[in-house]
Amino acid sequence: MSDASFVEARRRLEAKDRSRRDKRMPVERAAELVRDGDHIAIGGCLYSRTPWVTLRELLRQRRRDLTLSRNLLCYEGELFMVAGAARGIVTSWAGIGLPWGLSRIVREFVESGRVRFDEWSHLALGLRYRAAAMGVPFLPTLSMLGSDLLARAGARTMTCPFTGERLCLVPALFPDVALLHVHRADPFGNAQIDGYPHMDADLAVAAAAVIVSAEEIVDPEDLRRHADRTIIPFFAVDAVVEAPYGAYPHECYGLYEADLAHIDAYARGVASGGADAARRHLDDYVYGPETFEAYLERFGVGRLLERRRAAQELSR
Amino acid sequence: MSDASFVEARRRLEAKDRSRRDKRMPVERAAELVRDGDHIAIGGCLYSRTPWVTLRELLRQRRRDLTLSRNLLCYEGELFMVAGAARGIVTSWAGIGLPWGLSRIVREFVESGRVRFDEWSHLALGLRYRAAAMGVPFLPTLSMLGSDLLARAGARTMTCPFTGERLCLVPALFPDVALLHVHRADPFGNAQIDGYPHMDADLAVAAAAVIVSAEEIVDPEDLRRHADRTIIPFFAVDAVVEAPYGAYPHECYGLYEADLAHIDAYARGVASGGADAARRHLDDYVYGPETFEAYLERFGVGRLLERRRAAQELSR
Amino acid sequence: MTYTASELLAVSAARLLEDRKIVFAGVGTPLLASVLAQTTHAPNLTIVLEGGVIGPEMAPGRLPISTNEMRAARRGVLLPSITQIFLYAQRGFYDYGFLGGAQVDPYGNVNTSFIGPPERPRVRLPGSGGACDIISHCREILIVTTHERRRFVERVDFVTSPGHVDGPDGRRRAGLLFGRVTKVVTNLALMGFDPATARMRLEALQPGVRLEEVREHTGFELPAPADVPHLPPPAERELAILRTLDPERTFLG
Amino acid sequence: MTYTASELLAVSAARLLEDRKIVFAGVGTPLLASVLAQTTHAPNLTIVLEGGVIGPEMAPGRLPISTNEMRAARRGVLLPSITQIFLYAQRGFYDYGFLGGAQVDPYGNVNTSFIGPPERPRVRLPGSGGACDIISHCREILIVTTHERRRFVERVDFVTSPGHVDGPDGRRRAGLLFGRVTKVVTNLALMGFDPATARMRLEALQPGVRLEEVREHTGFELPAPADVPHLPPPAERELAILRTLDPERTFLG
Repeated sequence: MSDASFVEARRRLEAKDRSRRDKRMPVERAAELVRDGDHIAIGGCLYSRTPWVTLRELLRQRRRDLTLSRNLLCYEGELFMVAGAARGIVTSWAGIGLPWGLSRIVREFVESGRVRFDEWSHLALGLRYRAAAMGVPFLPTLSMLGSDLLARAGARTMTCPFTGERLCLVPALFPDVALLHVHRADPFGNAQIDGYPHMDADLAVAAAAVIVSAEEIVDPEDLRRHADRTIIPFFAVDAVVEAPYGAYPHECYGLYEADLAHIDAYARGVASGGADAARRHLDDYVYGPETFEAYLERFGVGRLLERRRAAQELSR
Repeated sequence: MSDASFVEARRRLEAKDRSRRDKRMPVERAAELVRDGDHIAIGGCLYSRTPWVTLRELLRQRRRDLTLSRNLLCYEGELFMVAGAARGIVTSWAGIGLPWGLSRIVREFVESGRVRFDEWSHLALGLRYRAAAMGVPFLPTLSMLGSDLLARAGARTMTCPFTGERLCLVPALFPDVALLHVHRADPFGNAQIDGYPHMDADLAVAAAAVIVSAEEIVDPEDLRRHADRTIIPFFAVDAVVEAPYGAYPHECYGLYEADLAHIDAYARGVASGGADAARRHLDDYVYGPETFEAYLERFGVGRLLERRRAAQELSR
Repeated sequence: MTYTASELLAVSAARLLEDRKIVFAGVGTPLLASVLAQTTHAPNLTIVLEGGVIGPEMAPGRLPISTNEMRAARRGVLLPSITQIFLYAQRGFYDYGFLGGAQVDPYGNVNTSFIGPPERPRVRLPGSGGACDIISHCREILIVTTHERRRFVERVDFVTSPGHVDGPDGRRRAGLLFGRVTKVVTNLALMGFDPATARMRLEALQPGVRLEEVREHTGFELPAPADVPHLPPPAERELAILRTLDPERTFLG
Repeated sequence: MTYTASELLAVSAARLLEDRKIVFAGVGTPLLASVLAQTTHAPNLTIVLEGGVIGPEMAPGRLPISTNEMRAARRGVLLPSITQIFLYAQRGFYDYGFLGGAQVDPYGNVNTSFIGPPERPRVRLPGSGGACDIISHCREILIVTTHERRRFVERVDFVTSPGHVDGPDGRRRAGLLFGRVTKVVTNLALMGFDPATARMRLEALQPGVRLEEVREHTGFELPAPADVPHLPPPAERELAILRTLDPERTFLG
């Protein structure tokens, strides 16, 4: 486990520069916050608000031995496995989406023992992040009691001193770095999310370092006008990356729907071609395009705009 | 303690009608949800978003033996003591506000043993509500360790199975009824709050029953347009009361500032006249005016509008 | 009238949902069943989705593929964090929860983690997702799945989601004080649990299905009443609604 | 130049706050000190208020009376729930916390609950509020209060907020793994704590104050260095800023 201990996690936070300062930087520099061997928590959920702009850069920079955690892991997990960047995943579910069935690549890498798969229930994993965010070593829950996940996952049980009944305790998870993609952020890292908040607010506070990519960098004045919408405080954030369409081909609520045709093509490719198909995908979309703009060009303006229109229609 | 036990609290929630239905009713009927002896949690904080419209009605209906809990208790606590409606308070702080010093009435009633004062740290009380809202019997914290509050309050300690260090466990607090004043709610009880959220979202989910008073009752369509702003779900709410200026003379963020002159006059009156002054206040503002409108008339339109202007100025 | 197994499952499940209740639904059959119930007998049924939405209303032809995407949030009134949406479950707000699974045992325990031994699995399945939480916290849990012998096994290889665990007192001893698995809906039958043993038992057969057929497809002993009733077949209107909801048959098969 | 005790406290406290840090402040002297620091040497000091606001900017003449009112939120960038604002403290984000109190003991333990025995108190004080949380979670805690013998006592009647508890290892043994009380600022002196004993000791005297005066107003033994330095008096500019902030002298006395 690369998870920091409770005391160490606090010391790291105390030691880091938490000052209000301009944190804007290109994704290439932001990605340097991630070291080989780190535990990376990925914001959003499945194919919603996935921080692709930063994930792509980590793959390009050939980071190694990462552990990835996410509540529901989509095929970014597959790409990290195939690229040799991930040695473990911590999640409640790994696949692509219901219609695409089992992930051939997850099966291949996990069943062969090349990648470790630590499974928690969805709530349990959420509570692990939340425990860290709350600054406590664990949180109690009734989830996972009576299941085989309990022992395997490394949760503990106790007899509740108030009820006398059995309770499950899930340990805080302090990621080394959290990658979050948001709708808007100011240069200091204060950030707002529209629509689904998923678990991002907890991740931001649980992690030792946080990279925020944003569809839009706004003036702090703009955030102040709706301060009650800000859910990530600047003092948790270490890098702010401007990245319109930064979650693409996954969705960003209200701004663009997921490119399901692209996801479908990837999934079918992998279903028939296995890891080789994923390697081709890496060449085409990760190693090939030098910049995130060049990457977006692969999809084309028409597709981006069409997905934007679809989102607008839905949020009407 | 009138606090419901963990298992009982869950059973009560399961048994109650949680359906989506029109819950609008006059405050007179809503207040009937509160029985003598109940534990009442009060939303807002100090002189912000205090649910005066409902509190006033409880006093008018001569409810008895109530326990009031609130993170910071303002002089509504004094009025309930003087009216003979409260037998206990659960709070981190009871007074009126810094410039007015010690509460003469709290001292009188608590020092003489007529009212029980259960003190928790501010976070500890917040976590007690949150534990209930999360459906767990306790939450761990480092707060209150090393203090004399710990033993006196009824918290417990444990050795953390993950760190080996000592931790404080605060028990869930399940109020019988929560009184919340919000900016807008739909007829089903879905509600939004602008500005400070205080602890209202947790109270709504912790309590067995919830009375929401709202500055404005809106069409569910209006809430849907900003569903990510809704923080109280209808299934927690039992009564919805339309009450413009329902927190007056306390503030409602963005809509009206607190009537500090009124609060000051009350505080000075009590500082010199003690419980008798509070009794006169009860006659003038609670028992006297038959309706909440009549109560607002005591302040007058000019004052209400002036406080609204002050709020608008501040939120600009 | 012909219908697919998925259509039959959705219809049978929909009929179990009462009006004015709250259902925690996943995408696919559970969502189809819930929307169908809303459209037929349960107009005030509230749908809650794991991705973080309360009270959405689905657009026919635009059903979400995941509970975390925009389509799933359509016309919702509340969009809580995922952790929060599960905490509402743990607090006890949801009446129904749905579950599927690769393996189900007679106690209603469900496996979506491993086929074969966990240390060296033959198949690493996708994992719990919210299933373990749903089964732990919702008041009544409905297991909905196709009926196959390799799926209905005496002992699941791994308990991802605990049903009655190992007997009438199993949940309680494990610490699961609330909720229980009540029904199992398949394309062959409707099953419940014997309160005395907490084991699955037959309650009714799907239209045209014989008792022997069910037993043939079940890997454990399945008690049945002397005279097993048949469920009424899907009505034309029910099927029409489902087909309008999912015209591309992404979930209807 | 004349100044009130409150003005002196605000100025002395302000000078202890470094730029680019985060201060968890209450209303009154702590807020005045924080805004003063921002206006003088610490423009990038971030204020956090207990009522639920991060990064507010105060309007001169409209200082809040409570941390939960609109005025306190002015120009804030984030308005978290009160529980959340304290959880950020518990997680370790805040550099400074402020405390006052009716009684302070040599270990920096603070009482704001009872004078006399808790079972039958002579005075029931208002209670902890956030004080116990602030002292438990912030990295450096500053106690700011007027210097009176009845206030500086060998043993507080009740520990509302634990300082060093009972010695160098007191916090740790209690389970308080982080943060510590570092300074005590009064109208007579600036004090710190001896690492060997965790007891209060004199560091400097306020302008014009003699060592004997401090000891006279302190109910416990207060070690002092051989040659106690004096703090520089409030500068005209510092006082001018304070008086602009609080022209009605609600907090300046």
